[in-house]
Amino acid sequence: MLTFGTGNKAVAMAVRDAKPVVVAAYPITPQTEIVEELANYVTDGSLDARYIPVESEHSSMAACIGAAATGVRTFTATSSHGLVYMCEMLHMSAGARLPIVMANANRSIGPGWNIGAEHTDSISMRDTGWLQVYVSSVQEAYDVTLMAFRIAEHTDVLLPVMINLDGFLLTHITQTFETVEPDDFIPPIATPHAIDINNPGGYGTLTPGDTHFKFRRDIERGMQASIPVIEETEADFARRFGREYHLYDEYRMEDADVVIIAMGTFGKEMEVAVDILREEGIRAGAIRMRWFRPFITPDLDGKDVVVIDRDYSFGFGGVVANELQAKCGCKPFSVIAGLGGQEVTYDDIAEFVRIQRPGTEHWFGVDD
Amino acid sequence: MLTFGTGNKAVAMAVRDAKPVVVAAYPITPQTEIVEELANYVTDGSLDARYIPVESEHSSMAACIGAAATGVRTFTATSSHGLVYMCEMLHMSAGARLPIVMANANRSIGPGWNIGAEHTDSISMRDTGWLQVYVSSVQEAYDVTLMAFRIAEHTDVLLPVMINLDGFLLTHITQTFETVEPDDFIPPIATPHAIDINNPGGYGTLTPGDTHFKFRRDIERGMQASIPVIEETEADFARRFGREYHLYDEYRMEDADVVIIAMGTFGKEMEVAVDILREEGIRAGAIRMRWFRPFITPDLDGKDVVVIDRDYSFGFGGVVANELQAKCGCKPFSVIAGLGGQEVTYDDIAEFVRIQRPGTEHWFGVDD
Amino acid sequence: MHGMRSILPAGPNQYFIIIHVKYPKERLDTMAIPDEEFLLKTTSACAGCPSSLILRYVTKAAGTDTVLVIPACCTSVIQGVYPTTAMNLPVYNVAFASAAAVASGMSEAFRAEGKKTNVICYAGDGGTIDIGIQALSGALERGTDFLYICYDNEAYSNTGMQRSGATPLGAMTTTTPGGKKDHKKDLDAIVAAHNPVYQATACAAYPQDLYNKVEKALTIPGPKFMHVLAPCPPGWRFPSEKTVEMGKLAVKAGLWVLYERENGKLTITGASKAAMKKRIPVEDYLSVQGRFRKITAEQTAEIKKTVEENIARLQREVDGIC
Amino acid sequence: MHGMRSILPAGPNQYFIIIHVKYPKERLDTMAIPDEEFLLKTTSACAGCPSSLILRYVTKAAGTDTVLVIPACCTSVIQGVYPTTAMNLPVYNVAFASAAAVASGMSEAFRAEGKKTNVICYAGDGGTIDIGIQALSGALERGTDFLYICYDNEAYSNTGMQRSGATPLGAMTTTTPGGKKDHKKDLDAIVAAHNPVYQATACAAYPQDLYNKVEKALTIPGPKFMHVLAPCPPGWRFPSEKTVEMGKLAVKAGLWVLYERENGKLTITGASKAAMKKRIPVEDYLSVQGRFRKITAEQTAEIKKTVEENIARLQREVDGIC
Amino acid sequence: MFEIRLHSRGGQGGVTAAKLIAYAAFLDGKYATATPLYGAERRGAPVVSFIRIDDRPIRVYSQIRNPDLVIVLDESIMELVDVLKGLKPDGEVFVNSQKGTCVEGHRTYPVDLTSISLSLDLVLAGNPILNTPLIGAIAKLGVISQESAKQVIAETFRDERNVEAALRAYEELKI
Amino acid sequence: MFEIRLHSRGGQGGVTAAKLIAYAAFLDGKYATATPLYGAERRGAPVVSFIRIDDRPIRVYSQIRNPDLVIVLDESIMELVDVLKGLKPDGEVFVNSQKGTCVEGHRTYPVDLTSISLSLDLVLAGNPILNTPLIGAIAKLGVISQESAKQVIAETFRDERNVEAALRAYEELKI
Amino acid sequence: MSAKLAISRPAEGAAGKSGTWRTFRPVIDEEKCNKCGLCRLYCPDAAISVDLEIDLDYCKGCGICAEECPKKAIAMVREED
Amino acid sequence: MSAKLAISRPAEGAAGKSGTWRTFRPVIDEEKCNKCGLCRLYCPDAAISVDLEIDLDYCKGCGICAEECPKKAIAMVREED
Ligand SMILES: Cc1ncc(C[n+]2csc(CCOP(=O)(O)OP(=O)(O)O)c2C)c(N)n1
Ligand SMILES: Cc1ncc(C[n+]2csc(CCOP(=O)(O)OP(=O)(O)O)c2C)c(N)n1
Ligand code: SF4
Ligand code: SF4
Ligand code: SF4
Ligand code: SF4
Ligand code: SF4
Ligand code: SF4
Ligand SMILES: [Mg+2]
Ligand SMILES: [Mg+2]
Repeated sequence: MLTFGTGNKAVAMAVRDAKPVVVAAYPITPQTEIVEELANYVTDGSLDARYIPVESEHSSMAACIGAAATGVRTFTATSSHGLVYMCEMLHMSAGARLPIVMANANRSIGPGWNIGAEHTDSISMRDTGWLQVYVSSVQEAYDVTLMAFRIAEHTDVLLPVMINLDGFLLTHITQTFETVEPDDFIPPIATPHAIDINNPGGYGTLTPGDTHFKFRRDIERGMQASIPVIEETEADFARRFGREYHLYDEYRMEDADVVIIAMGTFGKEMEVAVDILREEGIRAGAIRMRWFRPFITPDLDGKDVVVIDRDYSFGFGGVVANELQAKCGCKPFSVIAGLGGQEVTYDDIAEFVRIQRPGTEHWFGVDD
Repeated sequence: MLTFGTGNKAVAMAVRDAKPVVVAAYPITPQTEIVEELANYVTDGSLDARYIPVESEHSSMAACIGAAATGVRTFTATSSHGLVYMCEMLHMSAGARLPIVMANANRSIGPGWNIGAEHTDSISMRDTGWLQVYVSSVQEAYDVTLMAFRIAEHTDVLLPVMINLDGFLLTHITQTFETVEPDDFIPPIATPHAIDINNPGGYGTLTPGDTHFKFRRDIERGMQASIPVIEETEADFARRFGREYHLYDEYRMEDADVVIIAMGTFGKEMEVAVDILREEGIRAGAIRMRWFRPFITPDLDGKDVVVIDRDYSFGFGGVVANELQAKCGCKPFSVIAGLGGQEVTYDDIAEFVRIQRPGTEHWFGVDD
Repeated sequence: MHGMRSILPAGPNQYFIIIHVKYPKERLDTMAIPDEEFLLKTTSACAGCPSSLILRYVTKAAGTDTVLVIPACCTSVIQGVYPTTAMNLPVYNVAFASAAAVASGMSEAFRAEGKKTNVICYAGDGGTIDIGIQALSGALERGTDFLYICYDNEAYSNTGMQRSGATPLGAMTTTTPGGKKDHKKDLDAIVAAHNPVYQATACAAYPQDLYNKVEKALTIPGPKFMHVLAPCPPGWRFPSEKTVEMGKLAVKAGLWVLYERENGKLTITGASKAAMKKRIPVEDYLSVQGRFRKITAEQTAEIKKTVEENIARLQREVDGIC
Repeated sequence: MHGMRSILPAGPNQYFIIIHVKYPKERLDTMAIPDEEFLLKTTSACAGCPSSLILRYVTKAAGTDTVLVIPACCTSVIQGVYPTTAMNLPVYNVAFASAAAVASGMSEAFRAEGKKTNVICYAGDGGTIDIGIQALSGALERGTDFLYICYDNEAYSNTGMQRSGATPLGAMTTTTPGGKKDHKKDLDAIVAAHNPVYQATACAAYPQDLYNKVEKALTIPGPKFMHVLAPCPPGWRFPSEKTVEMGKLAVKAGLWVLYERENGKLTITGASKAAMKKRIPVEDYLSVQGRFRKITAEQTAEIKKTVEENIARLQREVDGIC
Repeated sequence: MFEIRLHSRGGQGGVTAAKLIAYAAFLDGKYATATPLYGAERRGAPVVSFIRIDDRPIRVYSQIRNPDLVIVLDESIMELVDVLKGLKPDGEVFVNSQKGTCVEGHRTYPVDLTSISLSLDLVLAGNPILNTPLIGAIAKLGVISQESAKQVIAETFRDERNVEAALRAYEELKI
Repeated sequence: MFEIRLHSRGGQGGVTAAKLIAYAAFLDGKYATATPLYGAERRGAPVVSFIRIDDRPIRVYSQIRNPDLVIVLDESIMELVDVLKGLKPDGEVFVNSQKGTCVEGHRTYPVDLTSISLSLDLVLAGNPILNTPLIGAIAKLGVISQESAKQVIAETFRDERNVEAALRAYEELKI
Repeated sequence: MSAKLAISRPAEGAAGKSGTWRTFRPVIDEEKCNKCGLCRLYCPDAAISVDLEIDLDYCKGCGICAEECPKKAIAMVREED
Repeated sequence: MSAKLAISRPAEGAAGKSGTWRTFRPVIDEEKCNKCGLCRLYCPDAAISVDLEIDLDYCKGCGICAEECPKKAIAMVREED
């Protein structure tokens, strides 16, 4: 059904269509609309789920863990301070191999208080064992939320998935999008290690070092296994519903000399920058990273690379730029831009390409 | 004074000698001895500090923030679940530019419960704006804890410092170490933005994106400024007390063809492996990374590199190996070992060098 | 100032100027409240904001040697945007769950340095009763010398009026679109269980009472707690001019009882003295607020029952029976 | 089984075998408790561990259709090491601060699927009263259908006996080497403020009473809470054979009162009925524990005062005055 | 791409107005986006919303720097904010104004939306509803079709008077 | 480097014993480390500690795989744990034993530390103190000097009977 | 050394001239007013001075003063400009 | 598919044969015993069976049974082996 709404609303509608059994909810700007919408659906009966109004994000993830442990489908949403407040439970949920799905509205972390878009919140949770995907349109928010359940719950994966939307820029923008009837696109959840009263076990008891090590290894196996699962899920999605997604998005890359790489809404806006640069005769292309965990390594052979990070690891650098550097061996021009919702336009992005100095870091609007 | 005690005790004694005004304490294995010792010092009067027995780690860091905001010296200690439970407050304390010092006993994160040494806890907090140093002997634990206060409080830095000790391996080993009389080695704390009743201000109020961005940039400036401050502090420490420390530790690197890189206690044990390999005719050397934030880039020109990570970022890889790869452009043999306190000896380390395959990842004892 | 003046000679070239003002009793009653304002014109709060009103009197009572510790809530936002603030006192803005713990550290640090500076947490109901209760409970238990004030607008207002533990039964919020099914958490009883040195309730509609209580609390060392009802126009869905009226109705209906407890002794204060005996119908309060539009008859009855039980319990405590 | 047998014909080739056993009253009293053990021999707990003892009866009362949710504490550790466990029931081990919230999710999920499975949080005092209170308070407020049991050994025992909010005044722990200066947090009053459908206290020394209460609690839908005193030999510094004795002394001295509160009605149970009237001196309890070695006369007097006040308060509630 | 910047105050419904205009464009078969620019202020503070309308999918999320049309829902904002900033040379301005305020150098369309609403008693929580008359006026400007404007109002507001308000504004606006 | 592995049970003081032996070596002017290997078990479960003594700084933190000496503080552990695992071919064994247990293939020194303690009424929380007689015995083995052993006991224990216990063990151990 | 943390300094008008938010403006009828000061007491924004003058630069027009005035001496008048 | 999470399965002896922890062993004097069952009731480790037999493989020797036996029918005897 063609409809019109915000990124938040698209996530909420996709969750409704995926039919979770338990939703744990805690408000935080700019995500709140998601949990408000879900409250509406549960109240008006369009979603037959238990809605748990928790008292904090540590508890929202805890409630999802408790529910998912019994083998049911669960969802929650958060942002920024909420995400880092539940950090311990992110580690716990992935370690317990629970296929929880969560939307995170990317927002900066205080102090001072700032509610603008920034990826540092989710980026700083990249070691927790959660899959992370960054979306760039309301439609993608809807589609990826649906797919997230199928990917998380796949028995080769069994890891939680975090869908990241740029705060305000995407959560609050109203766009056209199409909803679908997922039918059997998401198979019934069947968590193999769900609690079974008839086969009692001690979950997460003390584990000796060598064994613990093996379970950690197995989390990584789940991560690696998720790559084909994502591809297959995206292919099936395209088959059924006609919209195509790939591990990463390419734009005018065929003959590009210089490639701009970014995640989230920058990842769409930079297409405009590419068009502008092409008109100037610069053979630019763009790659929008969608999955950040598992890390997908694009092919950047011999191209100049400009990476825009809407995040920062203090004492180290932009995380996307550096992780690409680690995996691709490229020497990107690392642009730090948009933290705290700093305003960045396609003109600015085009300018990053014009002024690029490979191997250096540039803070937009501060460094000269 | 020459003395004999555990890594935990050395940290506690250094804290006593640094004379903090407020200590916030919460127990967690394997760190607990630190807060227990400090309770003893405060009770027997050898440390004249306020000891706040908080109800959680989120609150221990909150209490340090409150105290440090008034301009006094503060300390706390934690580990593993405690560290990730206070994640939000790590971001807050660094963002507020408060020179809090904390010891972290590196321990794995559940489930299952496992209390063995692992760096994933602190490594996963590497984006928070905290300086991170990893020590490898009881003596170093003592010395670095003292230095940490001076470095954190330096007005060019004004960032919190986390001292990381391998759980059990270092926290619980008893070794000889020497305490000192710090005298004016640590100048009186003078936080320029301490709360001033006579100059009221709103700390951490709403901050617009562009401004927020500048404050973030400034945190990174503090990080970069910390490098000369660390060097100068270490030099002064050597001058006064005779023990030398460097940004990173080198062992038999002069003519090394292959270099083993690790942090924490591995970083000492691998020296034995180097000796063994040298006897076999392999020109091995070792670099012990000490400061992980700010990230210090060693010179690895043309050498084979074997990196041992006692941590893992799921869906990505060993963090030390990959960050080195990003910054040095090397193609290390990335060994994942010792997670959850998995037992690894110098013989095992020597073997890593013998079997190295540059550019690949190897989970010790699981992968073949 | 209005009024007649008389001039009296007081010495060579010196005069007393006496201004004769006739003020009604209401004005004289509030004369003890200092004129100085610590909330500069103005916060960015909604028109008719109870938090701004409450803060005016909290800060007047506290005076300059005070630090406010404010977790995420409307009040952390309404101060204004960097580089300026409406609050002419040091304000430390902290994470949502952390106010009381930050105050512990701050208070201990001030005391260690020999300073008497008041440390006041000023937090919303959500930041107190839900996410903040761990820190509050801990600080009360370990005897932190501070004053914790919870202004209770019965919802997460800053994020747009979601349900909190303090939302009353039957109230609509954006996360309870059908009205809340659970009871309002009894914060006062929870705090009383910690036996703080001073505990009081107050209401935005009674600034003088509020002022007196803050002033008194700050003279006592140890952990102090105040719970202040804060009728919030957009949250409760009433017009902005009714903020004070709504507070008065709550007190008159006995839904909110003004009291203080010092050394275990409970005293009913102000307008609640009358309300302990005779109350207006609870419906007079519920029916004027949009948020109670969907309340059921059973829920109203439940609320009435709670009110009567609560009044009876407090009366017993006043009578020294409890 | 010991005892005489008689054999009675019951039909063709069928007989009743009747075993005549003479049991003293004590044994008959406990006959209703099922023989089945859900704690297999044995946990890795210390000899004389109160948590193991309590759990034996909690699980017997709960039966097989039960999940235990256990946060970090001695009990998360004493189950044994992977791949085996001493607990013959599903046990979900969770983060220290999260037990009640995990239980909320679990209970809602079971109920949504039409299952009646008991969800029981079994948590230490630290995991309940300190770091876990936010989650507990939230779960109680939103009416989660579960039973929360806090076994109270009055310290963080798992990490080696540090002070918790439940540590009593004057007790030495490794973080209060001079004895605790603050009072024990009144967990029961805090929970009572949430008005759970069922609330009770119990003690490791009275397994029958404990069993009865767990059994009853699990018949009632909604949030239930139990607080069980757990005298811990290494933590309290007494010999391992005194675990039960120490619990009895606490009850006899009135320091611990056994009761249950159902539908707002308080009933004193078991040994506490006598203790409400006549109590042994508090010193008889304090003096046999190493942790109270440094307690001062004033602190002892304080404790006595608290005991008397608490007893008086409970008596008033029993008498229907409160 | 047609770009609109809408200035209003928190509580005046400007954010919803922007969504409704974009929605109407969507009904017209166009691609459209509406983005609010929130501060964290409470009611009363100036708020900006952006509307983009195009025949092709819209890939831009950043603020509109050079609008084709500026809408001012609250005249008093013009004292605080430079509402003309970046307005294209041939850009136009719509102002909700009692006194027919005009802006120099740009074609200005002043309509007294507030009075229209007050006269119809279209008041919510003490504030006159400005969305619906605004949509009427914008339809007159041709940014959206009349049919879509009607449909949007019908779908969103139950109260018939909203349609009336839109019609009145449609009529009052002089091209 | 001389490497010792010490087997005991939680609550028996084995961890402290290891520290004290290392401390005595430190007083002898040697480099020494003591490392406990904890599980998370409560009292009663088997515990291992490692002691390393050397003339040069010790850079090794991992477990001792090939000890020179194995100390068994609780004989019953030998049923549960292979205490001889990795013991060097010429390695020796010390056992706290009432019945003079000997191990095949290795020189064994059995001493009844428990009885020494019980006879001196050296009991803590119901358990006999084994540290101090152990140190006496280890001094006899020459791993640490007699003077250092004395000093360690004097610094650590106030009760004079501990010295007596050490002396008795020193005497009872037969080389 | 640059500022390390967002520290806002007190200033009138930190949240802008909130007087522009008004739809209705309070007007005191000096005749009816008895100077009881309740309007000042209850104004959430301290927009009424000790001398009972309303600072229209900042008064948000909430109407509390008018509502609470015991003499009904304050009228809320529609802003015209 | 390999196990995804550490799930321990119930087994006697999961914590080892805790009987080896004992310093003292409980010995019931059948003469004195009146089968009241209190020893079994109070044993934290369920080491005393329904038939009142003590499982010495697991009894930790805490002494509670002896302490609580109303007949003083249990003696704690030093382990000799
Ligand atoms: C950890 C965390 N979770 C959520 C938020 C989002 N948040 C900010 S204020 C707020 C509501 C505050 O409610 P309350 O304490 O009642 O104060 P009020 O806004 O009603 O004044 C919320 C949910 C946050 N800042 N931090
Ligand atoms: C977030 C976090 N902080 C600290 C710990 C360490 N820890 C584990 S159990 C425990 C004490 C538990 O005390 P209590 O709840 O009273 O249970 P007990 O051990 O006394 O049975 C502590 C501090 C942890 N696991 N997680
Ligand atoms: S929402 Fe309520 S509490 Fe918040 S600023 Fe507005 S009136 Fe004040
Ligand atoms: S410390 Fe206490 S509660 Fe913990 S296992 Fe030992 S006896 Fe049981
Ligand atoms: S409240 Fe009314 S009567 Fe009183 S001073 Fe104000 S205007 Fe005058
Ligand atoms: S209308 Fe409101 S803001 Fe204005 S003076 Fe009256 S009370 Fe104050
Ligand atoms: S408690 Fe004593 S008398 Fe009772 S059954 Fe046991 S041994 Fe026999
Ligand atoms: S000694 Fe303790 S463990 Fe052994 S049977 Fe008696 S009560 Fe049970
Ligand atoms: Mg609120
Ligand atoms: Mg405990």
